[in-house]
Amino acid sequence: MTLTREEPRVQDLTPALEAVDIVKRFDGVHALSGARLSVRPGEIHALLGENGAGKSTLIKIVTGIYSPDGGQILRGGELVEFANVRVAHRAGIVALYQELSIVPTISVAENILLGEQLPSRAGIVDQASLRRRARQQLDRLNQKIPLRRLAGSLSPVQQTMVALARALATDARVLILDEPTASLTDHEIRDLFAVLRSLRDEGVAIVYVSHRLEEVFELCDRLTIMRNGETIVTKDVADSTIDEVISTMVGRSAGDLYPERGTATTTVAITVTNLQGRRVKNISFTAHAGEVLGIGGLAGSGRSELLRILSGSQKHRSGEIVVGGATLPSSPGVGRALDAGIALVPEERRSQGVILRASIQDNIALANIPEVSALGWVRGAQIVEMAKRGMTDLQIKARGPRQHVGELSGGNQQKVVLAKMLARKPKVLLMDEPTRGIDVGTKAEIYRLIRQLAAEGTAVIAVSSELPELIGMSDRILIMHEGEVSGEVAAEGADDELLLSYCYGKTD
Amino acid sequence: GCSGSGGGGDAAKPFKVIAFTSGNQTPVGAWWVKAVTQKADELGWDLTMIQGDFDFQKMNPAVESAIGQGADAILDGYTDVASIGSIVTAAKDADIPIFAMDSATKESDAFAINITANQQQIADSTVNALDKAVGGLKGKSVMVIGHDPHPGIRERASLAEKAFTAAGATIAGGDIQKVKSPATGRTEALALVADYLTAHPNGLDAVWVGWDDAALGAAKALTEAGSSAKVTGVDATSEAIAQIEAGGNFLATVEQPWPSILDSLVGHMTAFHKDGTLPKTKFEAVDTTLVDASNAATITPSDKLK
Amino acid sequence: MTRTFTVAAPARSVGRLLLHGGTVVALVALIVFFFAMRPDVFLTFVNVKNILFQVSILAIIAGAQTVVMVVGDFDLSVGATSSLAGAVAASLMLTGVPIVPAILVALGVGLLVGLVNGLLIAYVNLSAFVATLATMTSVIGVAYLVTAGTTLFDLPAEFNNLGQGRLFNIPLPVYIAIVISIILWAALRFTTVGRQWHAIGGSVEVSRLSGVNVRRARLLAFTIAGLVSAIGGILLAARLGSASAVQGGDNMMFSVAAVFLGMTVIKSGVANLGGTMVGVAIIGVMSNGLNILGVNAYVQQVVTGLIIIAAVTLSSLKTRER
Amino acid sequence: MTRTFTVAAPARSVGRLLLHGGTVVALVALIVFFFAMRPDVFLTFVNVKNILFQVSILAIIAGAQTVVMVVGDFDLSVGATSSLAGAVAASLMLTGVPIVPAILVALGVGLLVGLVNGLLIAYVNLSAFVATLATMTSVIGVAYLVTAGTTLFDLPAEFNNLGQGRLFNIPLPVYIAIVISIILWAALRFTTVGRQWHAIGGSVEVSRLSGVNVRRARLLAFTIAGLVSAIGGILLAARLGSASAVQGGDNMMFSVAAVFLGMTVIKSGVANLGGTMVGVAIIGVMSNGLNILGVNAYVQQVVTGLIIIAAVTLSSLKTRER
Ligand SMILES: Nc1ncnc2c1ncn2[C@@H]1O[C@H](COP(=O)(O)OP(=O)(O)OP(=O)(O)O)[C@@H](O)[C@H]1O
Ligand SMILES: Nc1ncnc2c1ncn2[C@@H]1O[C@H](COP(=O)(O)OP(=O)(O)OP(=O)(O)O)[C@@H](O)[C@H]1O
Ligand SMILES: [Mg+2]
Ligand SMILES: [Mg+2]
Repeated sequence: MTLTREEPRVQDLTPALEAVDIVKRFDGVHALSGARLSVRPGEIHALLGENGAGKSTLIKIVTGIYSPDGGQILRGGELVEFANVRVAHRAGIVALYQELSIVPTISVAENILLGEQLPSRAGIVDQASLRRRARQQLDRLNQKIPLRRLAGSLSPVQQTMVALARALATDARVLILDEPTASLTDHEIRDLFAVLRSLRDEGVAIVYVSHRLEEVFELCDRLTIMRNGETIVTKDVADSTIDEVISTMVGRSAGDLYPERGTATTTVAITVTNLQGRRVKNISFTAHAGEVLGIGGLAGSGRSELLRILSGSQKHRSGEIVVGGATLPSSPGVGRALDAGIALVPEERRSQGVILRASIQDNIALANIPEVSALGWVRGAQIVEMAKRGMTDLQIKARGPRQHVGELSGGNQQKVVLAKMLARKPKVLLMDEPTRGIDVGTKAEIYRLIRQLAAEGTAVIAVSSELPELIGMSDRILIMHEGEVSGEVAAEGADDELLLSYCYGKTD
Repeated sequence: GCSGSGGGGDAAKPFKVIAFTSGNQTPVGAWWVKAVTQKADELGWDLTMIQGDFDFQKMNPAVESAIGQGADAILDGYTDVASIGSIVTAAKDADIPIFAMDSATKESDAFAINITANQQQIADSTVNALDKAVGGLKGKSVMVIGHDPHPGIRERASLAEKAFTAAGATIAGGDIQKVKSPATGRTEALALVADYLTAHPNGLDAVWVGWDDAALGAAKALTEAGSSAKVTGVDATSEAIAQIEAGGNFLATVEQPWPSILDSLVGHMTAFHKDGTLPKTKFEAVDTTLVDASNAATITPSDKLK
Repeated sequence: MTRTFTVAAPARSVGRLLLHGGTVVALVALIVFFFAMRPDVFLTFVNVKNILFQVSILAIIAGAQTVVMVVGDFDLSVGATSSLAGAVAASLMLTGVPIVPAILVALGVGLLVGLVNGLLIAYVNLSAFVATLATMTSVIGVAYLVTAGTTLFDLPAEFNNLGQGRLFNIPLPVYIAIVISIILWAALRFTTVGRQWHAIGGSVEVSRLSGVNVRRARLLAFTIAGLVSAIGGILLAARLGSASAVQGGDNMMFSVAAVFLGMTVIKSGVANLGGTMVGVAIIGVMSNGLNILGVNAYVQQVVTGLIIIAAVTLSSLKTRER
Repeated sequence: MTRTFTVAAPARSVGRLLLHGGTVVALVALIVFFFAMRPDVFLTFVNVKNILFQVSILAIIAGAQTVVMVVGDFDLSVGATSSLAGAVAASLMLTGVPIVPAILVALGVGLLVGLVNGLLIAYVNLSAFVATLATMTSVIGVAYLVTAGTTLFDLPAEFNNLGQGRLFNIPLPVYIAIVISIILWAALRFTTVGRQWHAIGGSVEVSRLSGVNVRRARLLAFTIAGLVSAIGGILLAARLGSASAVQGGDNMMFSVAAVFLGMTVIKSGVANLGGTMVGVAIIGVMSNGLNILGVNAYVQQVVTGLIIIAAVTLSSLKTRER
């Protein structure tokens, strides 16, 4: 299995898909200005770049969702124009798009064979064949998901796997995956990689977008780096190093990803005693002002639920939460929790973090209504000022505070969420997967911000599925397993294997 | 309760009557339901009363299933013959006569008898009243407002239009103006007249309206535009009568003698009960009373019938 | 948004079943109540037949509405389209056109209205609400023109027989409603386009990006809704032996109410034909029962609203936000 | 979903502006057309006053609808609530209650209906469509009971004056509509709850997680809609000098149409008061203009639908995919 590190076989060198000098403007702003991408059959090609570099836009252009304002697309050497996704599908080009996965109200099997894939005879769906083929795809990914379940009832991880299964089921000759692993854990990632490698060996051209560079170096054959809507370089992975890639992406040399740890105070910021939720049980811990407390665990271990309870957005059955000396009521609601000084940066940015069709300033003001209003009236000047402050502090790249958040790249959207919550000056900041789908440069910024907040006396509680991140950003780490805390370690010099064993439920 | 037949004799079972009306949400409809129930009580009928609030999809099956269970006679109040084709068929099949009031404007095979107000006379009396009020219709501009879904209104509106044209008046807008929904009749008529008057300042000498509710809207529009044109309506609602007494633009309305029509219909039914005689004519148009300032005080408004 | 969490509920306890099927429970409760009040009348063969007869046309139109609502849209024009189709058929027959061609033309008119709705919504991207509101308005206007505002009657007996005839003492419309419901149910459940409708209703964007021809599928849904509404309207004309521009106009509101009631019947909360029929039954039983009890028409109207609220509330208890 | 792609249009050209403001263009086109047809009448002071008078009550009710639609909901009961409020005020005054208390009670009734809607929707989690459909049904029933099915009249002259009086030769309802519109506009734009309504309309979940009391805000929106509808209904009663259970029922459909037309006026496609007023103006100008031209009522109805489609289509060209 792992002798794949050899040179890609020199077979057909005509690119399976080639995009030349693509230009795309949104509202007069260049999202792409001279983007190029050339993928050969039988290779896994990484598409890299900072948030907002234009990766997703490029993908949407080669699959017919957007029409380019300039440039050409060649499929197997021939000039093509895709009027819509279906035309691109028929040309063998299929993509799994960022942050759009499943149809919640139909079954798993139907999700996997959605669209023109649905097996039918004379317009009647062939149920047996439907289930057989769906089962095949899930087997490839080692998933045991019941085929008749409604996809909306699956866990986020399972939903991603179903979406992946759909992309794999298309028999695409060019398969494009936009950050497929953002919400997956190691286990699923490994299964996915095995499938991708075997597809490559069958001659499929694969474009792989990810911010996890370790993955890229493990999986991919060649890479293309984009910056500010332009393609900077395409080369073999074997000829590159992570540092070099990072500096090409950001246009400067990469500093240290994680900042120095600080010193936690002895002031208790939050005490949780015997918390019981739906899936979380017996949770007790304390976090101090100035401390970064990391929370790890496998998907579904209840980390997000814990944060939701702490933030007041979900009720708990019993237990006590004490913040700054005051006990929170049993179901405080988000508003009361915010007033008490607890703020949450949620997991799903687009559906929980930002209102896409509202401006940056309105998004930021939303959680800060008391501060930007008086006697029930909002004060426009203060909103603008607050937004501008947030945008400068967090270096949000946008035309101005009035730009709609939906037009920002993922990383900048995440910064808007942060800005919104930081304006509340929380005592305890809860962050659920704070760097999901965010490029290395921005990641480093966010770690630095977290540290800076801690230094100013905030207690930061951050959930992460990436072990290196967990270790790098935290002072102390709690690991959860099936709703309970299974272990606690100091982050400094923490041992990967020990953390993993806690993740799988081993307690000391 | 009602004790069968007073005189004893051979009346083994009571006279079985199905009564239905589509208009029970209107004041007249509500009076009819009460009056028929009362009469049935007095006469010892076995009455099935079905109310349809204009929903024929609901009413027709209910009536038909009552027919299916057997009856001696059917009494229809204010329901257009056009809308009850399926009931008529069912009644014919079961050989049960339908006694109707205000259910068609012409003779119809559907009914043993249909008694209604005389539309021609309604049109004539109102047109006459307007003629007198405006000092002769010749060359005058008259707006006629109708409502097609109601057969009575439709009939009298077209008769009125003919009468106006014959008298040498011009029909404002060239044709009968149509109100679409009875629910918004007053507002629609108000807008029609107001807009016409802006387009043709002082362009109206009279407005003839097929029923009082819309006539009240027309009168209001005239008052607001400062016009002295006169309006007539039909129905003799208390609101119209009050306006007539107040002496504004509202000139006259028409009283239709519903209680006496019902009485004579019940008379026909009693006769039929006794020995199976059916009325000699199938259609009877009863004369109406024009209500104007001179007699307004003596009229019982149609929404105050007891 | 809450949908995701409903499914995570505990096992199938009786309580849960009750809550889940709140609408079904409401239907049963209504039946039991009316039966208890008038045991001599309510569940007799004649009355049940009566109820079926009364709701059969609503059932057809609610079926049309279900299709559109599965796709996540609305069709406010179903009632108007049905009136227009009835009016067109009637006026053609009155001018001497034979029954079959008259019906075919009327069906064609319904199909055309549906097609226009579909084009406006799927291809011009109008919101379903505005588009069907606008077509509803125009279609009623056209129906007024076709009928000259009157009620057309004196239709051929064979035509009326379609709506008034019986087979084994059960009115024909009941059979027709059942057949159409079964066809629509099967289409929604077993055909590729039916599954595509469900997918689009779940997420337009994911469906589109997965290669579903979203526009064509939506176009088809509205077209079918127009056609089926026309069937309902023609039957109504045959059933009443007459046609007017406004007849059956209430069917629009009632059809939406029925579909909504039906959505509460199943776990996923999606429009579904079985549920719609439960909704139709509630509406039918309620109006018939209240009539039988002789409840004042105004009070009936008040009670109708209350019962709809009660039924939906009962079901919605399960989806309560955490 | 398509919204994301809307922005793909070329730079701020005149053409784009035209497309953007399709609805405004449609309004201007209507005005120009009617003016060209009847230059002597259409833009005269009297006629403009006439139009304003005719739309003032619709404007108020459409304002109520706008609030609810900003939150992402619907209120089908606005028309019924307005009729009920008018009926309550009228019947109280007829039994001798002085004008001010009668009006206050009627406003209270409207508020109560709105409150019930809000509770059902925000706290019992019913869909706005079913909940307001059900309350609409019940409220009409109650209005029938209040009026006993008749039209109440003979209201005190001072009351009627509210709807029929003039100031500087302009009818009072016009002023009232303007004041209410400005208040609602300011509330939507400058108050905290207004910002919260917009946020909830954008995403319920994000708003909730940002500490917005979503339920309370929605409750408030429906309550205000009920109250404002009641104002509209009381004014309508005063304007007509009478009150019935159904008067003003068509304001519901028209209010929704106006808000939808207005949504096309601004880029983000959200309900907005300015846009709603453009929508109201279109509806008013159209019906007045067609009346002035003496167009047959049935044809008017057809044309109304077509013009709504044309206006919305024009605006939606910009939202065309790709
Ligand atoms: N619909 C849109 N309207 C306006 N601007 C847009 C739109 N979509 C993308 N952009 C802009 O285009 C640029 C490229 O965005 P894109 O989503 O392609 O970046 P990306 O490389 O995929 O970033 P990420 O890694 O965060 O996903 C960004 O500046 C973004 O703000
Ligand atoms: N396997 C599952 N079966 C049923 N429901 C699930 C499952 N996994 C998650 N959920 C539900 O989905 C919601 C979100 O799940 P999510 O995985 O984000 O939360 P979590 O359990 O806290 O996981 P994590 O620890 O990965 O953050 C939870 O409220 C949970 O009830
Ligand atoms: Mg991206
Ligand atoms: Mg999580």
